[in-house]
Amino acid sequence: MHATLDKESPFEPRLTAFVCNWCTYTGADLAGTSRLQMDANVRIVRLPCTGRIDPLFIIKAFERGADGVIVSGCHPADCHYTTGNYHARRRFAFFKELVEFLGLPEGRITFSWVSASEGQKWREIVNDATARVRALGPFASYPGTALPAFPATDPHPNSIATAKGAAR
Amino acid sequence: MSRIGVFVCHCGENIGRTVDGARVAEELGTLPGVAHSVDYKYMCSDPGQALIKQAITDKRLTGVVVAACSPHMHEKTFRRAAAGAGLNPFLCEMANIREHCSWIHEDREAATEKAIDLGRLIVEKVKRNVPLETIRIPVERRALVIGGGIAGIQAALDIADGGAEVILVEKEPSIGGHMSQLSETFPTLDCSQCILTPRMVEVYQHPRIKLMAYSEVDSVEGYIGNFRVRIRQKARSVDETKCNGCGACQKACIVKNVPSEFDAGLGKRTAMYVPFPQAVPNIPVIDRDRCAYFKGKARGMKKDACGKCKEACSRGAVDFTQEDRFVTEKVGAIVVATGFDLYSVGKEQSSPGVKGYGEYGYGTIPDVIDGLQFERLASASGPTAGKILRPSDGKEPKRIVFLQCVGSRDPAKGIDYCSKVCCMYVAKHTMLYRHKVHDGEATVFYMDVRAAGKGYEEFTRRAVEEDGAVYVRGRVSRIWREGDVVKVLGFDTLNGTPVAIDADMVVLATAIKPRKGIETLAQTLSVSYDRYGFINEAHPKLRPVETNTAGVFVAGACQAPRDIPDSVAMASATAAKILGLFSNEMLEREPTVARVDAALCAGCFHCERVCPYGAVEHKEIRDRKGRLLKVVADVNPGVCQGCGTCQATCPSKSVELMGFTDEQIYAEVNALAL
Amino acid sequence: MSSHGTNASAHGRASLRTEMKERTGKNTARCYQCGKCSAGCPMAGETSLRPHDVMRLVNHDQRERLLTSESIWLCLTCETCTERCPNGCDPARTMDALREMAVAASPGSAPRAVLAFHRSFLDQIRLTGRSFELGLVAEYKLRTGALLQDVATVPGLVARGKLGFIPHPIEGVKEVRRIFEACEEATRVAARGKEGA
Amino acid sequence: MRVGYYPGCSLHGTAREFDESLRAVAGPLGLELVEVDDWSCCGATSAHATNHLLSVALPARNLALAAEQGHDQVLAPCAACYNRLASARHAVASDAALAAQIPDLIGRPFPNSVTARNVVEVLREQLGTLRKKTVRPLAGLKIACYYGCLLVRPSEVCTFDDPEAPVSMEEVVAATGATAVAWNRRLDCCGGGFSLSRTGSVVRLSREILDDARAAGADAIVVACPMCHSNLDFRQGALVRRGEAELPVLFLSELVGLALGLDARTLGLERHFVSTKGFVERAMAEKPAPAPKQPPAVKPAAAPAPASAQKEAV
Amino acid sequence: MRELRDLAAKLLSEGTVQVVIGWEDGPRGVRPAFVTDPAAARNLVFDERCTQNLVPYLSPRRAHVAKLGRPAVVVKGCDARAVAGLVRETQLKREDVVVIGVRCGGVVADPSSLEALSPATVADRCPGCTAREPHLADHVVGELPPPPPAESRRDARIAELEAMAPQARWTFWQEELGRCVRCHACREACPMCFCERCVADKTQPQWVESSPHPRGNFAWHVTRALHQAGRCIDCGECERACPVGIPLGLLNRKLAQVASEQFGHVPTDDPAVPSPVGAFKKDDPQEFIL
Repeated sequence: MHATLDKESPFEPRLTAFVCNWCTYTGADLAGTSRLQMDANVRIVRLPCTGRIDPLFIIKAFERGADGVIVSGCHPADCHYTTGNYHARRRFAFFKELVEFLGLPEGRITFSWVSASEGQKWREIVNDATARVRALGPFASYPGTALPAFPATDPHPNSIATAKGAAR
Repeated sequence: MSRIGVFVCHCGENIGRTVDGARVAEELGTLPGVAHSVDYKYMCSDPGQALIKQAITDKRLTGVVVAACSPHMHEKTFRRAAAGAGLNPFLCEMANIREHCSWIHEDREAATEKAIDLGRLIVEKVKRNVPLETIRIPVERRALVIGGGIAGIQAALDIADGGAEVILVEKEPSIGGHMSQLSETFPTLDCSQCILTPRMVEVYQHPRIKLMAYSEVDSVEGYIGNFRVRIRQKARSVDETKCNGCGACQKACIVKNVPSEFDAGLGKRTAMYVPFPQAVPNIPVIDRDRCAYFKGKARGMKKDACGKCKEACSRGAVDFTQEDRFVTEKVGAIVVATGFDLYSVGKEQSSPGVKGYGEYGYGTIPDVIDGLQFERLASASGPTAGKILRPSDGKEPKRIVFLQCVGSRDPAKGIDYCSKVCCMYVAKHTMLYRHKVHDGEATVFYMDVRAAGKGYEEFTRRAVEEDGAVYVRGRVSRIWREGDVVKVLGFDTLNGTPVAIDADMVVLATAIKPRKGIETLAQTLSVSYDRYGFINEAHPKLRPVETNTAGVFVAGACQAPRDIPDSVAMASATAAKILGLFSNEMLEREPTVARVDAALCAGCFHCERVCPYGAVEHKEIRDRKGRLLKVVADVNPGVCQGCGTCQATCPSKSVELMGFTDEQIYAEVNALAL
Repeated sequence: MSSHGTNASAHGRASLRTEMKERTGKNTARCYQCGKCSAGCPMAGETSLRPHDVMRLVNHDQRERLLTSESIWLCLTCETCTERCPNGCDPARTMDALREMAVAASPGSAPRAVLAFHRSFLDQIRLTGRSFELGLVAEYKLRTGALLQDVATVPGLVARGKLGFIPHPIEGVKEVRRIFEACEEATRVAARGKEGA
Repeated sequence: MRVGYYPGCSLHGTAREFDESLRAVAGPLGLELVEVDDWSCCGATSAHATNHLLSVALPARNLALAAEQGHDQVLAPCAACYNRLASARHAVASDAALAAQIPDLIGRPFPNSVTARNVVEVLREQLGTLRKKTVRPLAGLKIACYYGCLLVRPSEVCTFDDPEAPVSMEEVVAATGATAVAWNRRLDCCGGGFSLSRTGSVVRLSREILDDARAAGADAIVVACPMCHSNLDFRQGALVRRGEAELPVLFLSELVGLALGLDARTLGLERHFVSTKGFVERAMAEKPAPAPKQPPAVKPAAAPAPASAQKEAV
Repeated sequence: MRELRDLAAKLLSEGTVQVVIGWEDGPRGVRPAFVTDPAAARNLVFDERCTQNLVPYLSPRRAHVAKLGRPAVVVKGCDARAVAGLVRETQLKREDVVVIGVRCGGVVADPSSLEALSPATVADRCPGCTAREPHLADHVVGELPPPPPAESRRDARIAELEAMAPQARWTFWQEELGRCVRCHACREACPMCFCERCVADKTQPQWVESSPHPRGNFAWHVTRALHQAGRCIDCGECERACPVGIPLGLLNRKLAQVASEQFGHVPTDDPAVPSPVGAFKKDDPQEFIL
C-alpha cells in the first residue's frame, strides 16, 4: 500500500521482484550492507532459484496491481543448483517474446543476472527498472488494457467473491 | 484460522532510524489471522527471543514472522527459538526490512510503507506454511582434499588424525606445492623444507590418507555427505608398485635440458624426472611432451627413438604403454586447496582481462626475475646451491632492486587487489640477500609496507634497521639494460626526486592469482568464485572456510592471497568443520524438497529432464489387482536440493517444492495488491 | 587545504576534482600517489610540480596554485604518465584541462614563450588553413622578442628548401576560421556554465 | 592498395624529404597515395594544449573530407598528425555528446568512418612486397628504431602495436636487410613541440636519445615523425658543431627507399642537417650475396637460457 | 483411397488392430471414423477436407477410445508429429499403435465449408509444408499430390502485428482474447494437452481465473501457448476448435519461430529428437537479460 498512491502525488510505480535466494537476494543484501540508496518501489519475493520462477507468477503480479516485474538470478555457470538458471533463461525467452507479441511494452518486465557480489548492479537494476516503469505509467491505465487490478479494499484476495467482484 | 505472531525488530538504530517499527507492528497486527504483533529493539537478543517464545506459548501461535534483518543472517536463530517453544521451526519466517529496506532508503515514510508490505508478504506466506520434518541422510565419513600444497597437507593430516579417511589429490607428480620451493619463511626465517618435508612424509605414511599424486578431479556428483568423485590418474609411465625410487632412470634419460618447473626455469631437469629430491611420492614420471621416445612415436617413427630409462630400471617399472586411469570414490566432504599461480609479467597473459609490463623488460632482460625465482636462487636446494648469482653471467649481484606491487594494486593491469604476502617476502629477500652477500645493497620500491601480522612489522623493520635495506616509496617507471647493469628508473615520492639506479639484478614481487583453470573446477563443484577466480567463501566473516555448496570447503590461497600461517589456519578450520560434519551418523538437511502428487502427475517427465541432481525417479502406479495404471514421477528427497525447477516446468503443477509451494508464493504475490 | 575530494569546495563552486571529472571523464581520486607518472616524466627534472604532485593538488582542490604554476606548461604531452598509470588517472589529459582552465582564467598565466608558440601556430592555421614555418618563426619571434635565437639556422633551412616562403592558403580557409570561432565560442559558453554552477 | 594521403604541414616544409621519400617508395610497394583534397592543419600540439574542442574539430574536418572523397583510411605520415586524427576519431567514438556537437562545429556531416593509419603500420603490411622488391639489402647497417611518443601513446588510440614493447618498426627495418639494434630510449620523448619555445629541454632530451643510440652501436636512427626528426637532426647540428660525433637520422621511408634501390636525391637524403653521405655510401656499397630471409623482429640483447626459460616457468 | 481402405480392412481382419481411426464422409463434410469392422473400411476417405488431426484420440485421456482395443490411426505428415510428441513424452508407446500415413498436398482451413482447396481456402499451416510424407508411419499410402501454395498468410500476419505499436497490438489481442468464453475447446482438441488436471482447473491456488474475464482469459491463453512452446506440433486443431475464432495459431506460430530461431528446434515426427523444453544450451541467446 503506497502512501504515494493515496495522495495526489506523482505516479509511483509498484514493482514485484522474483529473485533467487543465492545470487540476487544475497546481492540485494550486499547492497543493503553497503548502504546503497535506491528507489523504494520494489518488493522482493524470495525463491530458491530462477528455475522455480513460473511465468504465472509474473502474470499474477500484474493482475494484482504490479506496474512492473523484475526477474533476477545467478549468472550462467554460477547457479547454486548448477543449471536452474539455464532452464529459466529458455522459459523466459519464450515468455518475453509471447507477452511482447501480445502487446506488453518491453520495459515492464526486467530480466537480469545479479550475482551475490553485485550489490551495485542490483541498485542499478532496481533504479532503472523503476524509472522505465514510471515512464510507462500505471499498468492498469495501459491503453485498452483489460487487466484492472483488484479493488483496493479486498478482504480475502483469492476468494471466489473477489473473482466475481472483479468480473463485474 | 491461523494465529500468526509478528515480531518487528528495530535492530537498534539500524532499522529504527528509517523504519517506524511501532507502526509496522501496528499495521501488520490488523491483518486477518495475525493474533499478536509487537516491536522490540533487538529481536535476536536473548530477551528478544524470549519475547517470541513467550508469545508462542501464551498466544498459541501457529506461525511466526520476524521482520528484521536478512534471513541469511538470522533465520536459523529465530527458527531455533520457535522450536524451543515447541513450534515447528518451518512455521517461522523472516521479513527482510533491514538489508532490503531500512539500509537502502532514506525517506522514512516510504521505507515504513515498504516494510509493512514486506511484512504482509511474509505473513500471508506463513499462513500457508506447513510443519516440515528435517531430512536425515547418511554421511560417508571420508574426505577429499584437492591440492597437495601446505593447505591441502595440513587439512588432510588434521582430518586423518581426527579419525576419518582422506583422499588427497595432487595434480603435480609430487605434493609440497609452492612452499616446497621457498628458501626460508617469514617472519622466523626458518627453512621452508625443514618444516614441510616431515609433513609430506607423514602424509605418505598415514594409514588413513590415500595419496593420489599426478591426478586430477574429473567430475563430482551428489551432495553433502554423499559425493561421488571421479578422479583421473594421469599416466606416470612408471609402475608405482614396482618403482623403488633409485633414480637410475633419471640418470639414464638423454633429454636433460628441460627447464625445471621446481626451479622456476632457472635450473634444468630430465624428461624422466622427480620434480625435486624430497618429492613425495618419490616416484619419477615421464614428461611425454619432452621424452624422446614419445616424441618419436608422435612423429610416427616405427622403431623406438629411445628406451634408456627402461633399460636402466632394474625392476622393470618403466611402462610406456601406461594410460590415464579413472577411479571413482565416495566421499562426504571436499576441501578445495588448489593454491595460486604467480602473475606472469610478460606480454602474454592467461586471462584476457590482465595485461603485462612491457616497461619492465621481464623475459628479455635475463637479470630481471620474479620473487619465486629469487627463492630458488636463495634456496640451498636451488640451481645455485643457495648462492645468489644472477642468471645472465653467474656473477654475484652487488646491488639488487626489489619492486613491490608488480601486478598487485594495478587496476590498469587488471588486478585491483593487494597480494598480501609480497611486502613480507620482499623484506625477507632483502635479509636473505644481505646474509649471503654482506656488502650487497638492497633497494626496495614500495607504495605501502603492509605488515599486519604477529611479528611482521618487527620483521620488516629489522630488514631496514639491521640489514640495511633501503626503502624508496614509489613505483618504477622503466627498467632497461645498459651494458651489464640493469637501469631502474623510479621516483622517490617522499623527497620528490626522480631516482635512477644501476642495479645488477631486479626482483619483481609479482601478484598472486588463482590457479589457471580454477573456474572449471569451481563449476564442477558448483561453488562460486569472484571475478578474479578466487573461490567465494559462504560468508566473509562468519563462514570463512565454507562455500555456497554444502559439504565443499576452501583452504589457502585459492580463496584469496594467503601466507603460510593463514593457509594452515584455514586448513585446520576446514578439518574441524569436516570432523564436526562426520561426527554424526546421519546428516540433517532442510526439508526444502520437491514432492510429486502421484494422482495428478501425467508422467511427461519434463521434471526429470530439468532436475540438476537426477533426483526424479519413475514410480509405477498399480491398482489393487496389480494392473499397471500409469508411471509417474517421484522425487528422492535425499538427492533433491530444492531448486524447484521441476515445479516451474510441470505444466499441471503436480509437483510442489516444500517451503516454496505455489500456494505460498501465490499468497505473497496477492499480498502486494493495493 | 579547503576540502578533500568533496563535491563542493569552500568557495562554493564545484571542486576541482569534480570539474576535472567533467572535463576528462577520469576520476583523479583514483590516484594513490605511487609516482610512476613522475618516474617516467621526461620533464620531471625541470618542473617544480611533477605529474603526481599535480594529481595530488587536484584532489586537494588547490586550484590557484595549479593554474598559476608554470609546470603545467612544461608538459610535453608525451603521454608516458598516462600510459603507465596503474589507476588510469590520465595525468596528461588532466594537464591539458588545467591549461585550458588557466587560459580561460587569465590568458597571461601561461609562460610567454610556450603560449606565444601555441598562439603563433594557431594564428598560422587561422590565416592559411595550414601552418607554415617561416611565418611561424617570424611571428613567434616578434611575440617573444627572441629575434636572434635560431636565426643562424634559417638560411640552412632555406638552403635545404625546408622553409616555403609563400604561405599557401587552402580553399576552405574560411571554413577553418569558422571552426576556430565555433570552438572558442562553445568553450566560452561551457566555461560560463561552470562559473554559473 | 588505394590509401587516402594526409601529408600534413611539415611534409610541405621542414620534412619535405619525408614526403618525397614516401611518395617514391609508395609505387614499388603497391600503394596508391591519394592526397585528401583541401586538407587543413590538424592543430598539432598547440590546439591540443589549449582548446580541447579545437583539437578534435580540426582533425575531424580532415577526416570528414576524406570520407566525402571516398576514403575509409587515411595515411598520416607525420606521427603528430596521425595521433591527432586517431585521437579525434577515438574521442568522438567514445563520447556521444561530442559526436553530436562535431557536425555543428565543422559544418559538415561527420560519419567517423575513416581510420587514421601511420607510416609504420602501413609499411609493415607491405613486408612481403618489401622483401621481394629489396634490390639493395642494407646488410651490415645497424639501425636504432625510434618510435617517440605519438606513434604508440595513448595505447587505446594507437592500437597497432604494444605501447611498451613495440616491434613493427624493427620488422620493417629487418625487411630492408638492415639490423635493428636493441636500445633503451626508443619510446622516450624528444621534446616534441618545444623545439622553438624551450630549446634547452629539447637539446637535453635529444642528446640522451642520440647518446643511447650510439652506445647501442647504431649507424643511424630511423624515425617516422617530422618533429622527432627536426629535433634529432636539426638540433644535432648544434651538438655536432660542438664536436660531437654525427649520427644520421633517417625517415623510415628513406631507409626503405634505399633498400628499394632509389637514389639519395629522390629520397631527399641531402636535405638533412646531419650528413647522410657516409651512411648512404655504405648502403650503396656492393655486398656479398644478400641473405634474403632476415630475422622477423628485434632480438633482445643476448638473452641466455634462463630468460627464455622464464617465460615457460612463470 | 483404395489403398487406404484395403490396408485398413487387412489390419482389422488379420486382427493386427481392433480399430482403425480415420475419416469418413458425413452430412457436413468429413468426420472422424472409428472402424472396427473390416467391411466398414470401405467408408474411409482421405482428401483435402481431412483437416482434423485424429491423434488426440490416442491420448491416454481418451479412455473410451482405448476401450475399442489396439488402434491404427490415419495421419497426415503434420499429425504424425503428434504421435511422435506423445511417444516423446511417454504418453504412448510407439508399438501400441499402427500408424497409417497418407501423403498430403494440403488441406482446407474449414472442411465444413465445402469449397475446394485453393490459396484462399488452404489451411494456414500448409503453405511451405515440409512434412507431406509421414516418416514415422508403419504404412504410407497414396500418391504425393502437388504441393500447396507456398506463401504463408500466417507469417505475413505476424509480421504485420509486430510492425504495430505495442499498445495497438495489445488492444488487438485484448479484443481477440476478450471474446474467449473459456470453453477450453482449444485444450480438448490439442493432441499435446494430456494433463490429468489442467493448471487452468487448479483452484488452490487459482493461478488462472476460471470465469470468462479478460484477466483470466489473458492468463489462460498465455499459459496455453507457453505450455505448447517448443511442443506444439502445429496441427491447427486449437484454432479450428475455437467457437469464437481466436487466432490461436498466431500465438503458436510465434513461439515456433522463437523455438527455431533461438533454439534451432522445428516440429518433427522423429520421437528421438528431444523437445527444447527441459533442455538448454550453455550459450542460449540471452540478449534480453541485463
